[in-house]
Amino acid sequence: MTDGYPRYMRESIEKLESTREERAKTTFERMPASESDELLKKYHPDYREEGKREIRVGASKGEKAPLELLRLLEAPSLIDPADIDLGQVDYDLDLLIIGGGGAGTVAALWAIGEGISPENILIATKLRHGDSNSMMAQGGIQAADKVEDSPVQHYLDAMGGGHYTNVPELLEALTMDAPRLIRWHEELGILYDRDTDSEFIELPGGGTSRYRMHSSGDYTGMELMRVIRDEARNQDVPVLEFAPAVELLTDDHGSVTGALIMNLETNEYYVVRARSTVLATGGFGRLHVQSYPTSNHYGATGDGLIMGYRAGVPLRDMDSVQYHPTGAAYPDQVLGLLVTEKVRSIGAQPINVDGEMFVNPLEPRDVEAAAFIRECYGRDKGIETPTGMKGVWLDSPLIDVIKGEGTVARNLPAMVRQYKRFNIDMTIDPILVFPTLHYQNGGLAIDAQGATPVSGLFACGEVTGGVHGKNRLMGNSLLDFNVFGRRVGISAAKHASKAAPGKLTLNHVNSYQKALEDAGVDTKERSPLLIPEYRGKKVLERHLDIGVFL
Amino acid sequence: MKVKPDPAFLEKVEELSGQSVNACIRCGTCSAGCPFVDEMEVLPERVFKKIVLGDREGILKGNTMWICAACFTCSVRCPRDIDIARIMEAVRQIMLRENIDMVDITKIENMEILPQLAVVGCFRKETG
Amino acid sequence: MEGYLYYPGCTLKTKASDYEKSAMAVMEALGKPLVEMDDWYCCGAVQSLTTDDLMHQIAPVRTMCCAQEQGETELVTLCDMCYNVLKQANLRMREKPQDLETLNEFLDEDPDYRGEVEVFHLFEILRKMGREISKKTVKPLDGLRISPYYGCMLLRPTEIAMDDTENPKVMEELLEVLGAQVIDNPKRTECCGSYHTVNRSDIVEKRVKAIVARAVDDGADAIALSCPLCQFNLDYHQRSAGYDIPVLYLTELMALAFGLEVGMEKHWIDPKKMLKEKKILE
Amino acid sequence: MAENKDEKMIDIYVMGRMYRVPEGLTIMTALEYAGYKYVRGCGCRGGFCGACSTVFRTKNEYKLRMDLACQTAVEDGMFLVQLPFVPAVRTVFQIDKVDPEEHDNILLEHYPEIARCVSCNTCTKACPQDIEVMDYVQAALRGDIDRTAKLSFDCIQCGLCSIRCPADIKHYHLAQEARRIKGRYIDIHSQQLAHRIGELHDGVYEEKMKEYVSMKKEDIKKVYDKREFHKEG
Repeated sequence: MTDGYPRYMRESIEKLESTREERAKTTFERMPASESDELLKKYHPDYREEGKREIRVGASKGEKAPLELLRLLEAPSLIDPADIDLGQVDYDLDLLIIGGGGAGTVAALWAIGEGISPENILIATKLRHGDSNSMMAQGGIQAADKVEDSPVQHYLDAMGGGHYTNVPELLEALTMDAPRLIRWHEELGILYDRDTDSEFIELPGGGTSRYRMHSSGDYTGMELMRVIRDEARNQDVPVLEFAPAVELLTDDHGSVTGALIMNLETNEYYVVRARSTVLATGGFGRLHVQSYPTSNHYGATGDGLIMGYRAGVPLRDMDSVQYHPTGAAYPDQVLGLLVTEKVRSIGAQPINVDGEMFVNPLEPRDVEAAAFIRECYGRDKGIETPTGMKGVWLDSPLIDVIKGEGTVARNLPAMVRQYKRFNIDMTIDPILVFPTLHYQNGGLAIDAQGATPVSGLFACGEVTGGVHGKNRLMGNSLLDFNVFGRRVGISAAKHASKAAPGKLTLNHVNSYQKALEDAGVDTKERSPLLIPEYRGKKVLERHLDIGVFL
Repeated sequence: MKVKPDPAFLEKVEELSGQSVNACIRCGTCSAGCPFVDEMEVLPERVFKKIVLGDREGILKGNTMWICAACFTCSVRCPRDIDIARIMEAVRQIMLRENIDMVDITKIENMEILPQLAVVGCFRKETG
Repeated sequence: MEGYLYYPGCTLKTKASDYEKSAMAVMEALGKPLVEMDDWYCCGAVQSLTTDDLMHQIAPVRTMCCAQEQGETELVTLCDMCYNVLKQANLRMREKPQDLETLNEFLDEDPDYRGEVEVFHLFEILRKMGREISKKTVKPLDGLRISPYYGCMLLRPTEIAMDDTENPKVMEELLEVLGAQVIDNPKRTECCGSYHTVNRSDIVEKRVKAIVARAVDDGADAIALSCPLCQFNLDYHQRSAGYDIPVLYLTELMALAFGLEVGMEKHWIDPKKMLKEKKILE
Repeated sequence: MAENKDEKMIDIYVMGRMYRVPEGLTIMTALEYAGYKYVRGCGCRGGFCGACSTVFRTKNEYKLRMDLACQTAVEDGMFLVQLPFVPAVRTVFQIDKVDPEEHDNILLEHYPEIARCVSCNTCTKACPQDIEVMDYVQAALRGDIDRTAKLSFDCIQCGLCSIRCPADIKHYHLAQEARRIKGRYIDIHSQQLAHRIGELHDGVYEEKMKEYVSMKKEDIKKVYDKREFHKEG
């Protein structure tokens, strides 16, 4: 027995253990649509109206978005256009890709495939190449390649999971392209879990009606990202690290002509002119919508949303945020860290304080999350941690009971390792989970080729909206960055071959600033955020903001 | 230019090799049996003399220890039972420990055909 | 254990796979199979000779410790360089208990090595099996003139030599049991140039020319040996001097005599042509 | 400075300077508590990206230890420094030209320094992922790509192995190449996938997809609600 849990939590674990044998033989009924609709309305954070309000300026004026995003979206730029000399162009490119995660890197590779030479491409990324949510999405990637499955079935699952709010053409692209991308992965040398016949071992996911999720241990996202990055290095794609974009550049007609990027270490800015510009900046988990902890990486501050919106790209589905049902709730050191959905896929059940099942483990993510919240706060059957958090058990040892000794250790090495550091052996004891802010369902509007309505600007990955509607199914985010990274790489390359970039201006920043003033927005915030603030309160209270670094 | 003798050099060589260089009687058996002697700028027994004289620079500039492949022929034949291969190793090590490489491992031709043990052996003897 | 615990070393799985395959087949036929160790580490190929350098003794000591932990006291190598390094390291550990203690302390995550493993070369094992070899020889190498080549690592330094340093006989004995005619080569114990093959192939070419010339001049059909590095040097570098005499692992010849078809896939000079001419192969 | 009475405070030394921080924080959150704002040295904050390699000694410990700042709790008296970058050159290769059938030791060709491995095991001890790093380097040296790939699978490429290696090996780059060679050449590729791609090429699903794409919400909802779940096996 491990000693990672205090005594009072152990009492609840004993109850859970007493029902395990019986539960191993039982499945909890899936919820009928009427019940899940009710559950979502009552318990899902998306349905809390006080967390949102209407956007006051810009292309999506009148639509709702979370307050945490609005704070930044309705704020003046970090820069004053009057201070910037756009006369000196530091990089003159065919293709500027903003963001060095999965989407941006895939786009670079396919742009090269389309004939753009690597030296005419630049990936500018805020942190290191590969620092992204792609690196952390370990559950798996969906693609309908089994005989009993089809892209059409995949489409149906995702459309229902997204509550029929997905843009059909985008979802069609996602599901129809999926097998081709997995094939590309095989050619790149990505390792997928395979059975003895060399066929993929595929798992079910929340809301999927087929076994469709390909995985690579519980390191799927990391494996994809590290191989795709390795290939970008082989192809000599230039990457500027610690170099976030701070604003896009536009010409007189409002077309995007590049971006202003900065060196985070010297604070120097660089002017980039590009025939095509791609926003692949990922999501906004680090804005901690409704104060939820997040599974997202450090740089997920929604910068691309803000820059793209200022340049005139509408947003869609921003009123919906994905809370992953299983974020770690204990111990405090890992609060909010993702417990991959694979844990439920291979058999772990969610269990309340009394050792009872209360929901099917494979409901769509929003339903599952709402059920956890109901159990903790509606029915008061959660387990309270020493610091006052609540959570429900995820009965991981049950996996070994159902699938045989050693299954957990073999299939979830990363999770086992993570908990072992804190003296919890998840092969013996359950783990405590609670929903964590996981994915930005909505985002910049794009067409099926990844083009935004603003000429010269493309977007792919989590920064975009429409593919997943108001709720993304597991395994569709890794797929998203591959499918749309590829499409954007190709279409941005095609655009670049015939575009003649016009003047470089920051006019749109000035106009947006004016619109803010006209709307009476008064704020001390500046955006994009770039780096989230986690410094201790006491330090910040006495902080002299005089710009001395290092 | 006259070389300044370095008396500590003899001491260092003897310490690293565990051999007495002074025991050498310059009989030349080592040179006579050495399969690589044609390649050496200074014969082995001359190297010993230089060590005794403390001519560090003279030895380190020469190629004898790098030509020696530690085949131990001299060691088994030395009438004074000096393990000469160890003395050559000591001299090599004195240089390698200054973080000097005698082979550029990034520029090896024929890497695709070389057996691993050749590469391993070479790097052990020639990289610091 | 039935058979022997076997340490392959870095090269036996790739460039010298002919050696491993033939040796395994031969030992299997002799009822003493070679069983590969569970864990092993590259020995370093050349022994580190300075008194204070323990770093380069770690790998051989680790390997011998693995043998010890598998409950064995005998460890067999095929590669001459492995034999030499393991045996010299072992000797050092026995002669300098202080060094062994220091190493054991450094390897604190592993069990202590007690210095009790004995390292053998395959030839030492085969030498004791003359009768069995003779029994298994179903296709004697009649009329095949073989020049044995020893090189350095089996014979020097004296403390670890597996045979007479100046006048070894083990290969001659084995070849005679196989029915081959031994061609004496006075240069059979001279160094082939060793690792100089990496960046001073000119030196190796001279050495190889001298060694091969004697074998060819005295009418040998092939050279037999056991060191993968000597094999590469003699096989590859003789071509610059215009020779084309096959260089075989002795175990490949033994396999032929046993009627086993193994090895002979990775030679620069293909021995099959000569063996067919000599009617050893069909 | 007033301190919260409930919190037990401990002293840590960041690059030599002492800070008093609450017990139970990770190194990363403790540094932030102390007032550091990360630009480098912080990535996923979840143990997957390798940005926050940290070297430390704890009180009364003679060993230098290494781990990830986001995954390691601070201890009283801990001395630490972060290493946000490891200079390590990788070898450029073309994935379609590294067939192990045609090169019997491609890893040695691309990373010759693996021949300098002395089996000291320092790399393994440095690895925050508990990977048998030395064992995979040894496997690479003997040409066993499959084993190198399998043993190194959990690698997050933080570089701690390479920064500690006395033989200057670039472990994590060579392991990456090994895994890609396994994925491309050693693992046999899926037949089902190939079949499905053939179907897609022939447009097998286009008509049905067109129908779904043009369906009204109410109609597709009906199809969705009636869909059947496929059971395993």
